[in-house]
Amino acid sequence: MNETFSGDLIYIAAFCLGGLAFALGPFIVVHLLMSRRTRQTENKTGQYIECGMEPIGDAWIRYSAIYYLYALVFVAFAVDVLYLVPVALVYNRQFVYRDFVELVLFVGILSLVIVYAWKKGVFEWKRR
Amino acid sequence: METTVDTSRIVQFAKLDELLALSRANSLWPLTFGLACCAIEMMAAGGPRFDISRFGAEVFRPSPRQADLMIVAGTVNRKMAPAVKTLYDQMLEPKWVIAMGNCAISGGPFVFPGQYAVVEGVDKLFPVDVFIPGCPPRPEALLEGIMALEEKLTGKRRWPVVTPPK
Amino acid sequence: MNAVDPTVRPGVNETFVLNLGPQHPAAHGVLRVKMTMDGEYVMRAEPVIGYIHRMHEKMGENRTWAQFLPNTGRIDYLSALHYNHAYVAAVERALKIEVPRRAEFLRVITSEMNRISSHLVWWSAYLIDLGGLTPLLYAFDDREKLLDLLEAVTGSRLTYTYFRFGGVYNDVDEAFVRGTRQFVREFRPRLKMYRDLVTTNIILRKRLEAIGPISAELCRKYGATGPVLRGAGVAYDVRRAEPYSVYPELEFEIPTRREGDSMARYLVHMAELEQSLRIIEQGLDKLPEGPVMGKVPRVLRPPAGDYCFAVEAARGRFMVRLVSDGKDVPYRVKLRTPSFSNLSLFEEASRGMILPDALALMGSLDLVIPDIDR
Amino acid sequence: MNPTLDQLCDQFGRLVATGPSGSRPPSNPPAPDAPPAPIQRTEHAAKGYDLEVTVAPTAVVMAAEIMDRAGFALDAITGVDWIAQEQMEVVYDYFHPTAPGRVAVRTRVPRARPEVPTIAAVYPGANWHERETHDFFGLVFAGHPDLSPFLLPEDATFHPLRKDYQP
Repeated sequence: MNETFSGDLIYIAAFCLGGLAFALGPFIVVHLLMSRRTRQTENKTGQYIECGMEPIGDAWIRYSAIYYLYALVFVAFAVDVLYLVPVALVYNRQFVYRDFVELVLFVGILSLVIVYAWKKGVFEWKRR
Repeated sequence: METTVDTSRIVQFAKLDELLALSRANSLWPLTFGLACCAIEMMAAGGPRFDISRFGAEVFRPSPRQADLMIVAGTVNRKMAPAVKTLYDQMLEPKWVIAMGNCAISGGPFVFPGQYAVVEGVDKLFPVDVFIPGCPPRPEALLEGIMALEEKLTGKRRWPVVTPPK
Repeated sequence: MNAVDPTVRPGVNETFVLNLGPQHPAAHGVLRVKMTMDGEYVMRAEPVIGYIHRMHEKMGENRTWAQFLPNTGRIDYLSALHYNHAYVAAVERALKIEVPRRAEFLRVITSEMNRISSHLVWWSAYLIDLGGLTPLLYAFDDREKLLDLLEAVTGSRLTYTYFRFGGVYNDVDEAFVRGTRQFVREFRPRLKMYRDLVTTNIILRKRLEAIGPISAELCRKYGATGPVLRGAGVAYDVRRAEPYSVYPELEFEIPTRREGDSMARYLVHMAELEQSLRIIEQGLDKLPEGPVMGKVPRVLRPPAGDYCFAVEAARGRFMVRLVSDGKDVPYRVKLRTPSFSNLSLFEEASRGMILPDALALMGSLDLVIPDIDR
Repeated sequence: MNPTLDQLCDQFGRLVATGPSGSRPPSNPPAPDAPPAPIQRTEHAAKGYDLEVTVAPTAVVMAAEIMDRAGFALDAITGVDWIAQEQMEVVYDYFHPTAPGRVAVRTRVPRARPEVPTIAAVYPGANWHERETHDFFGLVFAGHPDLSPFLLPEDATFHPLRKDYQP
């Protein structure tokens, strides 16, 4: 039992290592391949605004709530897709109409988010 | 202002460099930096007849972070010079500059005793790789400039130089 | 410290200042607009210009009358021939030089062709601002045919210096006349295609209708002219208000719309394309024979005094005011450019709009930035 | 309502004759080649405008109000530096969107103290024209909301179009 157990453990470890390499790999490759001498005239490389002008004032301010509601609609559908991925893997094994109905129900309930956001006027982008 | 790119990297490969140079030469992403009349000829070069995408350079990026070729198309004046230098800094190495038109080369028609506004030549601000004379230069001249830059990068010229018949 | 704009009511969300800086795809050049924003809404948009100021008026004072001609093609390079026409005709008015009829007709024909090529560039740049990238390929395809014709006559593609005091630089041949007639024949179905593909497109209608209303009174207060004024319902066109050259002999309408929003300005531009085609056809039909250059004194010394001349450029009313003190160098050259006045109403017209709509409004004003900075 | 030029003439006539608060014409004697009559009908084909009015610098705002009531639009504000006569001339051009008629209102100020009241209150479009004329000539438009450099760099203190400008 422990062989299969340690086998699974290796799979998980390999999976985590792959994820980590995928995340940190570019930083290492770029550090190795980037040219270390860059040409500067006003050493403004770090400035995050790219229109050529000095940024005026600060952007850390109280935004209107509309942005928050807009982000919520995105998160709702991100979760929706998250649950659909495993379903898609096993969807065409032995197909039963019950699967389809469940899927439609699931997506239907989640699309109520749009109806709610529509009623709350998120998409008209009114100034609060 | 030396103009060769000193790519003193930690890891260097002989053969890979040639491949890198070839791939960079054939996918120069210009920065949409049209200042004046030359900008319209640059747009015409992007148009269907002169078709800059034959050289892989049709992707005009507005943001300096994603561009590796700055085509200075027009007059740079003293109020604009700090902005141009900031944009040059924000471009990532390796980066190249094409000075398109007489204004970018030497101030062009706007140089006269007592002129107070025009920077006489972009190479006073940062190193320039290719100069394209003309006011405005024809789109074919811009394409020739891009081919000259490719030759500078890869060392060999992909298209033969067309010599006018004797 | 946060740049809270004093003009904003207290208690509203804090505002931040957005630099629609000199480097921006929708800036059509190097126009910088300092926008005080409340979230997506523009509280105050203050255009900052001068980033492409090229001293045309200062050059006018140390160049002789003839040496200033190349400058006129580089102020508003999209409608260079109109600017040629204004300067050349102003000096002809001062020196009372007679221009032969054939030259006058050639001036009108080439100017209207220049207006078409200018509107085509405006059309493709404006649709790129709104997100449509392919119309540029159609418009520039047609424009290249037009530029071939103009290049054969004037020698350059964009910054023309074709007009001279007393006439035009060189005569046109049969190939130009035949080529222009063929262009006019082929361009009309293309215009219909543009109308089907773009003008009746629901996305464009939603982006432009009722966006950026500009009233006739606002235009009058700021001196805005051209398609901006005609989009607000006022049929003001210098070719009819202060007739010059042979325009009185040609029949063409002045297209106007009443709504005054961005869609109205767009439709006025498109209708002007058809009117220009009509003028070119009539011009070619009535093209008289004869010389293309009148008698011009060897040394130009206009009598002291000041002279104005206004033309209808692609963007609106362009006026040259020459002040001469009798020497062979102008004493003062004042260039009243249309984009300068058209942009000056942007601060008042764009108050309270969403940023994308403010950009749609700015695109509909048809700005050429060196025309503003001179 | 589209006023004929004659109505404008007599409105200007009253303005030029009395002048605001009865001020005399500019203190130093008017330049020798100044047009004799302050109101002159000119031939459009010869000069490019139909009516030319010379007013005192302080009467410029009243002239602008007359033009505004008559429905004219501001075309341009031109500064001319007459260094020989130690004077600066400001020319206001007006055109009418619906009626024929082009009017040019002139005024002259001493070069040592070039000051003209602003007409930005009557014509908001004049705000930019005046800032640009201030940039080039150093003409101070009294009452202008913001006379900072406009076409020149923000820290510019020189005025390039003055005849005695040294780079």
